[in-house]
Parts: sequence; C-alpha cells; structure tokens
Amino acid sequence: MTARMFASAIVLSISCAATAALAQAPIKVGAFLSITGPAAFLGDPEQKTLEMYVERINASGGVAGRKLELVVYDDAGDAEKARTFARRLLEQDKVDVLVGGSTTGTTMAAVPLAEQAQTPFISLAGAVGIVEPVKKWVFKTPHTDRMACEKVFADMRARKLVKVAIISGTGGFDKSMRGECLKVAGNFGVEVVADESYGAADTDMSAQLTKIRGNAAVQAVLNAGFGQGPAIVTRNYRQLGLAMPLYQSHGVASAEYVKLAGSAAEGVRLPAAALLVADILPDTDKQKPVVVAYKHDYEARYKSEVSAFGGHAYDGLMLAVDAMKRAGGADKAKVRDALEATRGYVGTGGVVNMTATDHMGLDETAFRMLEVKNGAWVLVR
Amino acid sequence: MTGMWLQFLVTGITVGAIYALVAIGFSIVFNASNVINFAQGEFVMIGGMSAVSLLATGIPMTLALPGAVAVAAIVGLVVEKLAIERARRADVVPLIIITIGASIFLRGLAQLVFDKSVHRLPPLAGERPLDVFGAAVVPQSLWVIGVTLVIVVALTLFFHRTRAGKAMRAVSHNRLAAELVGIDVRKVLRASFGLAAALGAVGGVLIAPIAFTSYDAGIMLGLKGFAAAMLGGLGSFPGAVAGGLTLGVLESAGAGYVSSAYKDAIAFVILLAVLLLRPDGLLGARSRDRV
Amino acid sequence: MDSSVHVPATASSARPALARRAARHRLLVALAVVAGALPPLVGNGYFYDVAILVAFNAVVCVGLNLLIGYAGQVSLGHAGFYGLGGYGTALLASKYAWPSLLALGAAAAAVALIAFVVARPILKLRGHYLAMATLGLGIIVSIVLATEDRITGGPDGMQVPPLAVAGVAVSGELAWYAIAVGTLLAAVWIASNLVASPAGRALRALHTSEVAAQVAGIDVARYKLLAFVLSAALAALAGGLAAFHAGFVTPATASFLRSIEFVTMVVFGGMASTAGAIVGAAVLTLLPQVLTALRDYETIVFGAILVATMIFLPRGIVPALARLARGTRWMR
Amino acid sequence: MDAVTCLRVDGVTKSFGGVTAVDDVTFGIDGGVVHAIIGPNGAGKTTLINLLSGVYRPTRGRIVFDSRELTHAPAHAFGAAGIARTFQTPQVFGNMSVVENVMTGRHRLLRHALWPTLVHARSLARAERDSRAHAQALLRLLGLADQAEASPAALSFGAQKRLEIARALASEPALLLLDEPAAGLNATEAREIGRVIRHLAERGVGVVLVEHDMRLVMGVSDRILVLQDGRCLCEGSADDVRNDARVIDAYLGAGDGHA
Repeated sequence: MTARMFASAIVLSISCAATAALAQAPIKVGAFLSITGPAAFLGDPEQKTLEMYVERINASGGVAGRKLELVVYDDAGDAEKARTFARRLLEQDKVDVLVGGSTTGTTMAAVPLAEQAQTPFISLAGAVGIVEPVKKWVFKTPHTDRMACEKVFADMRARKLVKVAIISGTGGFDKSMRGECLKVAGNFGVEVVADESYGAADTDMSAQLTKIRGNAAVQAVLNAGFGQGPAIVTRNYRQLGLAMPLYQSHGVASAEYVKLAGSAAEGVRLPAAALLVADILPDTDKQKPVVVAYKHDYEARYKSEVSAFGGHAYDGLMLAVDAMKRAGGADKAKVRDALEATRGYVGTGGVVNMTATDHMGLDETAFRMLEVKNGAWVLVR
Repeated sequence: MTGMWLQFLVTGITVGAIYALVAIGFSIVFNASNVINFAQGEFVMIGGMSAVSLLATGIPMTLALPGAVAVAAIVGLVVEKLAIERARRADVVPLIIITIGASIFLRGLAQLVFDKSVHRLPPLAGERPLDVFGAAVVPQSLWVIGVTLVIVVALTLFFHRTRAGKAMRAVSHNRLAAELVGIDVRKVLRASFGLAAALGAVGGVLIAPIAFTSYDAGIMLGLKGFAAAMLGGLGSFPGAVAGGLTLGVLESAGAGYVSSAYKDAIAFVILLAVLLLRPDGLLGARSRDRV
Repeated sequence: MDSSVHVPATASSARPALARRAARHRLLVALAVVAGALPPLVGNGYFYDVAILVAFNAVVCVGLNLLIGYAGQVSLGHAGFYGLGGYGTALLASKYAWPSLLALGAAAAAVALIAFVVARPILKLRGHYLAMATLGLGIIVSIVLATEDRITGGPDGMQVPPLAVAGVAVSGELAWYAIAVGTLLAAVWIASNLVASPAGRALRALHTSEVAAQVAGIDVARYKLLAFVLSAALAALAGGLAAFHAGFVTPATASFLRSIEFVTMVVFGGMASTAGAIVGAAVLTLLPQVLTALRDYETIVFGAILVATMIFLPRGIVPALARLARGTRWMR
Repeated sequence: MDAVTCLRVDGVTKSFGGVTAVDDVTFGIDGGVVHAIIGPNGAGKTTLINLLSGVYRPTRGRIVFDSRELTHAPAHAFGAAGIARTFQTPQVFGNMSVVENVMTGRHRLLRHALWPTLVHARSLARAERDSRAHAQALLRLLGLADQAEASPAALSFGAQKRLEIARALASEPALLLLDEPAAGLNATEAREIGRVIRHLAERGVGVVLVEHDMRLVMGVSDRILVLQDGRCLCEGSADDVRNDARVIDAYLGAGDGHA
C-alpha cells in the first residue's frame, strides 16, 4: 500500500518535470556541487558564483538569444550522491552542459555518465586524472596538483632547499597532490626525506610536526592540504618553533587561510591563481581586469572574500558560455567542439588554450608564487 | 629528542581534556535518563560558533564566552523539552535515532544561523608557546587543562555537597526511590541536559582557538567524547575524565610513533580491546546478573 | 520419560497454517507487484537509478532488521560490511579479473567470514556497549579503505568493471532494475522464512529475555551470530552490486554516517517488520532527492522529520500504518 | 517407568563476592518424583534453582544430569539436555503470540539446519505444523487455548505463569524446575497447578518445586528439602519434614509465618 503511494509520488514528480519542460526552452546549465559537508568551502562559493553570473548573463540578454537556467544540486561531497544527481541533471532535467564536481571523487563518479550521455562536462576539481587520459566530453578549469608541485619545487630549487618533508591530509585532494609531488620531486632535484599525514578532522598536528622537527635533514616543509587542516598545521608549526620555510598548496589559496592561521602564516609560500592577488597585479597583466571584476562583483554581493574555488566556477561557466556563443547555441556536440577549440580565453585561473589532447589548457605560468606578508598575500619577486 | 614524548603527552592531554568534557556530558545525561545523547557533540559546536558570532557583534570576550555557554545550555533545555521529554518511554534504539535526528537538525540550523566557513576564536592568553623541557606548550592548552580540572572539582562538589546534585545522583541510582522521596525527576532530567550542553559548550569555546570551529565540528568531537565515555565506563565521572585523557594521549602517541593515518583506527582498536576485556569500561561498575 | 507429556495433534491448526503461509508470501507478492508495475510509470534513467538505490538499501535493511528488529542487537557499523563487500567485489573483478558473479559471491562470503570471526567477542556486549563496538568496527574499516590507497585507490575511490553475467555485460537500466529487485525479493524471501522458523522465534526470544531463551535450550550466542553474519553477508552483497552498478566505490560507502543511515532506515520503517525495513529504506532514500529542492533548509527539515517520526511513531511507520489499517497481522 | 536418579547435585556451593548463597548442598532428583525445596526467605532457594538450570555456575561442586556432566556447561545446554524451568516473575516473550511462546519451548526438539530454515523446506514446514499443534494442546491443558493468538502482555499474571509452565512442558523435559509457581495465584489456580504437577510426575517427569504455599507443597511433594542459610537442613518425605524439630525451629527462628 505504501509502495503504491511512492509510485504515485514518482508519477507526480514526472508530470511536474514534463510541464516545466514545455516552457520556452532556456539553455540549461546543470551543476552538482559539494555545498554542504566537509568540502562545503568549495561548493559554497562555487554555487554563489554560478548563481550570480547566470543572473548577470540573463540580465544582459542571455546566450545566443536564449536565457540560461541553472539547476544546482548539493552532493554533500558524497560521490554516490553526486552520481545520482549527475544522472538526474542529465536524464531528468536534461541539461545542456554540466558544470561541477567540486571534488575529484564526485567528478570521477559523474565522468562515465557524461560520456554516456554525450554532454559537455566541465569539472571544478583538481586532479590530473580527470583529463588525463583525455575523455571526449570532459574538461576542467583548475590547475592540476602536479602543476602546483612543480611550481613549489621550482621555487624550492631556486632557494636551494633540496631536502623536503611532506605533510598531507588523508582527504582525496591531499593524497592526490602528495602522490603527484612524490612523482615529480626528482625532476627538480628535490628529495623527500619525511612523509607525514593527518586526518581531515584532526584538531592538532603537533605530533607529526614534532617528528619532522626531529629530522635534522629537513630544509623545507610542504603541506599538501585542503580545508582547515593546513591552518592548524601552520599554527602548530610556529608553536613548535620550526624555522625552515613552509609551503602550502593551492588548496588553501584563500583569505580564510590567513585569517585562521593568523600571525603564524607569516612567510608561508604557496602557488595560487592570480585572483588572490587581483589588486596588486601589475596593470600589464592580462588577467588583471578579469580577476579584479570578479573579485569586486563577488565581494560586493556576498560580503565575503573571494576564494580560488569560486573562480573555478566562474571559469567553468564562462568557458561554457564562450563555447556556446561560438557554437551558436546549445547543441552538445558543437559546444564540445567549441570548448576544445578554446584559445586565449582569459579567466581567473589563467589563460586557457584547449587542444584535442589538453582539456584543461593551462600551463604553470598561470600559477603565481605568493607569500604571506603582514597578513596579506604578496607576489614573490 | 627527549621533548618528543612530552610533546605528544601535552598535545594528547589538551585534546583529551576536551573529550573528557564531552564525555562527562554523555555520562550526566545517561545517568539521569539512560539516554545516549548523540547530539552532545553539537553543543560543542554551538558553544564555539555562538562565541564567534557574539564576538563578531563587538561584545567583549568576558561576556561573549559565558554568553555562548548560556546559549548552548538553553538549546540543550529546548532539545530536552521538545524531543527527549516526549519520547521518554521509547526504546533505546528509537531514542538513539531521535538524538541523531536532533543533531542533524542542530547542524542544519547552525548552517543557517551562522555560516559554513571555519572560524577561530582568539586565545584567552596570548599565543607565545612556553618551553617545557623541550616541548612547546601553548597557553591555551594550559587553559583547557586548567578549566577542565576546575570543572571536574566543581562537579564533584556539586554532586556530593549540594541538594540539587544529590537529587541528580539519587535519580541515577534509583529513579523510583528518588520519586518516592519527592524528587522531581523531570526537573532533574532537564537540568542534566542543560548542564551537559553547557559542559560541551565550554569545551567548544576552549578548543576553538586551537582547533577552530565550524558548523560540522561537532560530529567528530561527539564521537570521540562518546568513545571516551565508553572507555572510562559509561556513567562514571572519573571514568569520563580517564577515558578522555587516555583517548587523547593514545591518539597523539599513535600519530607520533605508529602512523598518523591510522591514529583514529588505533584509538578504536584499543577501545574495542578494552570493551572486550572489561565490558564495562576502565572504571565502570560491573553490571549485575539480571535474574 | 520418553513420552513425558503426550498430547495428540489435531487438525484444528490447518486453516491458520494456510493463512500464515499466505501471510509469509503476501509481502513478497505485494513487493513483486509494485516492482513490476513501476517500469511503465518510470520515465527515465534517473528514476531507475533511484529505484535501484532503494532496492540495494532495502536489501541491507532487510538483513539488518533481523539483527536489530528481531534479535534486538544494535549495530552502528554495517556500512563497514557494505563497503567491504563493494571493495572486495571491485578488487576481485578488476585486479584479479575474476568473473563478476564469482567476485560478488566470494566477496560476500569473505565478509560473512569476517563477520563470523568478530561476532563472537563483540556480541557478548550489550546495549550501548555493543553500539559503540560496532561503531568502532565500522570506523576502522572505513579508515583502512581510505588509507590503503595502493589497493583501494584512497579517498577518491576506485573504478569497478561492469557486471557481466556469463560473459555478457549487463547494461541498461531495466536490466539493472530487474537485478536489484530480484535480489531484494530473494532477501525478503529468505528473511521471512527465517522469521517464521524456530530460528526466528529464537531471535525474538533472546531479544526479550536472554535468560529465558537459554533456559528453553536456545544457544543465544549462536543465534546472535547467525543474525549478525546473515545481515553482514546481505550488506556485502548489496554493496558489491551497488559497486558494479555505480562503476566505482569510495570509502564514503563504509562511513559512520552511512551506518547510521541504515539503522535509521530500519527503525524509521518499523523494527521487527520486513515490510518496515523496505519502506524505511525507500522513504529515506527518496527523501533527500525530494528535499534537495529546499536547499539550505534540507538538513534542518530532514532532522526534524526524523525526530518527529520517532516521537509520534516510535515503533516506526509500517507498524503504525498497520494498526491504522487494522489488518495488523500481515504486516508482521 | 523406573525411578532412576536423573540429576545429582554434589557438594554444590555458590558465592557472590563474600556471601555464600548456597553452601555445600548435595542431593539427587529422581524421575517421576516431586521434590519440594522450602526454607525461609534468603535461604538460597532461587539461587539453587538458578544453579540447577545453568543460569549460575557453581563456585564449587558438581552437577550431573542423566550421567552427563553439566557443571560448567552454558545455560542453554541445561535446557537442551531436558531441564526446563519457570521463573518467579514470568519471563514471557512479549514480541510473539502466546502459542509462539509455547512453540519456542520446543526448541530443543527441533532440527536447526541452516539451509532448510532459509528456504523454508517442506520438512521444516511439517515440523512447524506439528510443533504448533502440540503447543495448542498444551495451551488447552493449561486453560489458555482461547488466548493462543493473543499477545502475552494481554494475559493476567496467573495466566502468564501458566503460559510459562506450558512453554516449559513444550520441551518435553525430563526435569522441571518450578520457581514459586503458585505465588500470586488464587486458591483455585494453585490447586490447578498442583494437579498439573502430579500429572507430570505420574508420567515420569522429575519436578523440583520451590514454593511458599505449604498447602501445595504438602499436597504434591514426594520428598522435601529444607534449606537454611544456603545449607541443607534436612531432607525426607513430607511427614518426616513436618515433624522435624529443626525445621520448626528454623521457620520460627526466621520469623517467617508460612509454615
């Protein structure tokens, strides 16, 4: 009896969906983001960014004569939920393009579905594995963690720091970045002499850092981390009196990190996109107008500071819009081809040049090496 | 490095003291009502987040911190009134679900009332670490340990010297007898929820300068507090303190000497071992035969 | 002494026996009818997806209900078995290239073995202590799955090859739907058989009074073990199938929150009621899909629904509905 | 039916912490014989029953049943061996019907292979049918036939006690331990219990009866064991015990007015 009730509930929701589809068809942008849960600090700015810019684009006439319609679901960072929502976006909401997957895990869960449904999919997550090997319908906006490693190691080499300790969290981002860093360290003549980790919800990393302190060979420490962990690492680092240079990853490239870590963050370096230092970029910088505009728009509307993650969503949406404009509509195959043909798109993450073998289109010049000075980010050199 | 084990010990005791506060909360509620309140961890979060919000409005620390504890205590009373009191006759498992539902509700509410980002409270007394035989000790750690100590002493006095405290103990020993001698059991129940929530909030306020706080910070702390209460013996205050400190030090030493990835696993393996060898916890009373 | 009490059997119980048999099968038939009626109503892959999810969760809950509802032993760690089933199946099918069904069966058997080994000591614990121990067990499993990244792929999970039966890959949502519903029907059949047997009475007996059950000659430890192992095996089976269906597994499948979700489904639907376990699984799987429209209010509403249901219907939805419908008997 | 000694209790002692509840008790129980155990409150009667049914393990001494050593066996082994019992406060299974309660009593007589259980094999179905019929007959014997499908929670205290007896009988026990079966019953009900006890004894069942109702004890018992402070004060026929000066002293000394 109850089962029948659910059946009718399902029927009801189908018919609702059908009526909605009858309206003058807008272009549908589907997003599944980790708006709550442990990765909420990714999904939250991403969602806000998407909502704000979809509104703006519609206010200025939409794309190719059609309005945009944004459909967002919260996967709470759970890959299985992400998969179901991706499916819902593709099959029930019938979106024209997918933006999202705040984390690598949620992205990977949706990749086979997007491929199967032959729908362009722009991921907002970091791992190289998303676009390597190249998947026909899958693109991504953020730099990869490998590029971050390369940027950090290049900087270390320049400072003659060759014996390095890595401390990383146990989350997906952390582990992936740690793995990539271990792989490319040798290319820069850097040797990893200590390798520690901490749990995502840990409240104190003194124990791990004490071990690193006990290792006399260590000349620098790299924290491959994400979320609040790196801020705790930074504070414990200073409390324990560790004096060698500390590097963080692009995973904490936000003002929030500096706020949480407080004075302990002084001197910390990390690779990040131009967005974080929008206002101090030289005027000659190509990205300056884009990042300054986005930063001011976002901060004016939401009264909170921008993070690189919102920028990834901005780039994802704008890349899709750009491709649709060039494709003259929302035809999936045409949009995909147009995406792959993106050249010289200037976004918050860098200048994007996609090719058939590169579905990200960024190179390491997009990363800036930043340092915390007097509680603010400054460009190194 | 002689400072190494000392460092682990200090770190472990600091975190362990917070676990102990949460565990005491579990025990107080359990003694009064036989309920395991899975929402206990949320009071830690509410304490921390309320303090952050109150400070943001410009209220000075001396008012904001007690204010945050009061907010949590009020929420505790409301939860008791709206959820637990109505379900007093429910079985153990539905009660577990009710408290889990309450914790989900509170987390959702915190998301709306506060926000989703991570916050830090300023420490009570500076940030410059003290050097104790080679171990770096943050002043806040001393605060955590000191306040926990004071609370444990105060609670002991409360439960043994005051009328209200004795009434609460009487209820936990024998509810029927307590009712017969004229103790208002419902009042006691409500008071224990308020007290447990306040204790959790104190933990939340104390730990936020070290470990930060956010709307979902309560899950893990609640879980660890529950484990600590179990480890020490559910319902026993000395047990809760011993359990909390043991768990904290084990975790810290596990991370330092064995594997930081397996530190939580180590803690739970030891907890399982203790449960299997001493099913009533380290300091719990042996349960009696049931016929 | 051999015929201490002689009582002649009479034919008077023939009719109730028939009725009871019908009762045992009524749920099965009702379920089959509902499941069979759904496909024409279902529009697209997404709905199949949700229905399949419901079925897999229901398989776990039907098993877990034997343990929690009938035997009265709480487990807050069953997602651990679900996750192990998923990972075991994935590893055997991908790394060792075993045939799908063999991988699935072997993983479920291995999980049953693990459950068998841990059950004896753990099930000596009672009430909250048992809850804590099973919770710890589940957390240990999820930590191992997330940490041993060389084998499991770490927090991002691992890919699972498609399910192939007799060399033919299962594709298409209808096929998957049939598999999921078929598995659920089998689980329900087994569970109802068990409940209606001496073993089922033994489980219910030890739930009320372990001493009285023992005095009746019931080896309490053995029956707790049976319920624990059977529920673990069903969870592992569902986990393995879900892994095949999703094409990947992540450590989140074994998380503490997932364990809580399973228990909530069982209690929400109604303890000691197989129909309740299914309804609980269905409602709590569908609810987030519906509530997602509420955005920021989703969590808060979900929590409120949980609390309110348990306060007003402490025995769960199905027993409450059954009492309402006054057809109390068949739902049991 | 031979009056073989089916249960031997040899020097059994049970201590809880420093308190010795049962102290060096030795006696034998024969099939077809009703043994009463009497004594003032706190004499250790219920502890003794708990020892005989395996609920407690003896601190010292041996329990041998039907030439099987049960001293250290788990409780269910006692039940499985054919020792059934009832409780002072009825322990009925509230989550099943009255008739299912009785069927549960038959547990030791049923086969429990896993496979037939899971697939509900024909043999199992047949056994279940027989088991139900048998249970219903027992319910008739104890006057509960009308409530077969009811919940035991709906039964009166007296009816619950009779249900427990029916459940105990369902296992076709060789030895039945009754812990105060008449407590809380009215005179008619108590007489009815006495009739059932005699009926069982005639069929060869050994019965151990712990009871305060002396009219019942004297009416049905073949032999009586008197306990005081955990020790065996005396054992003999009803008349022997009635006339034993020590027994009278014990009861008067304990200030218990039951005798």
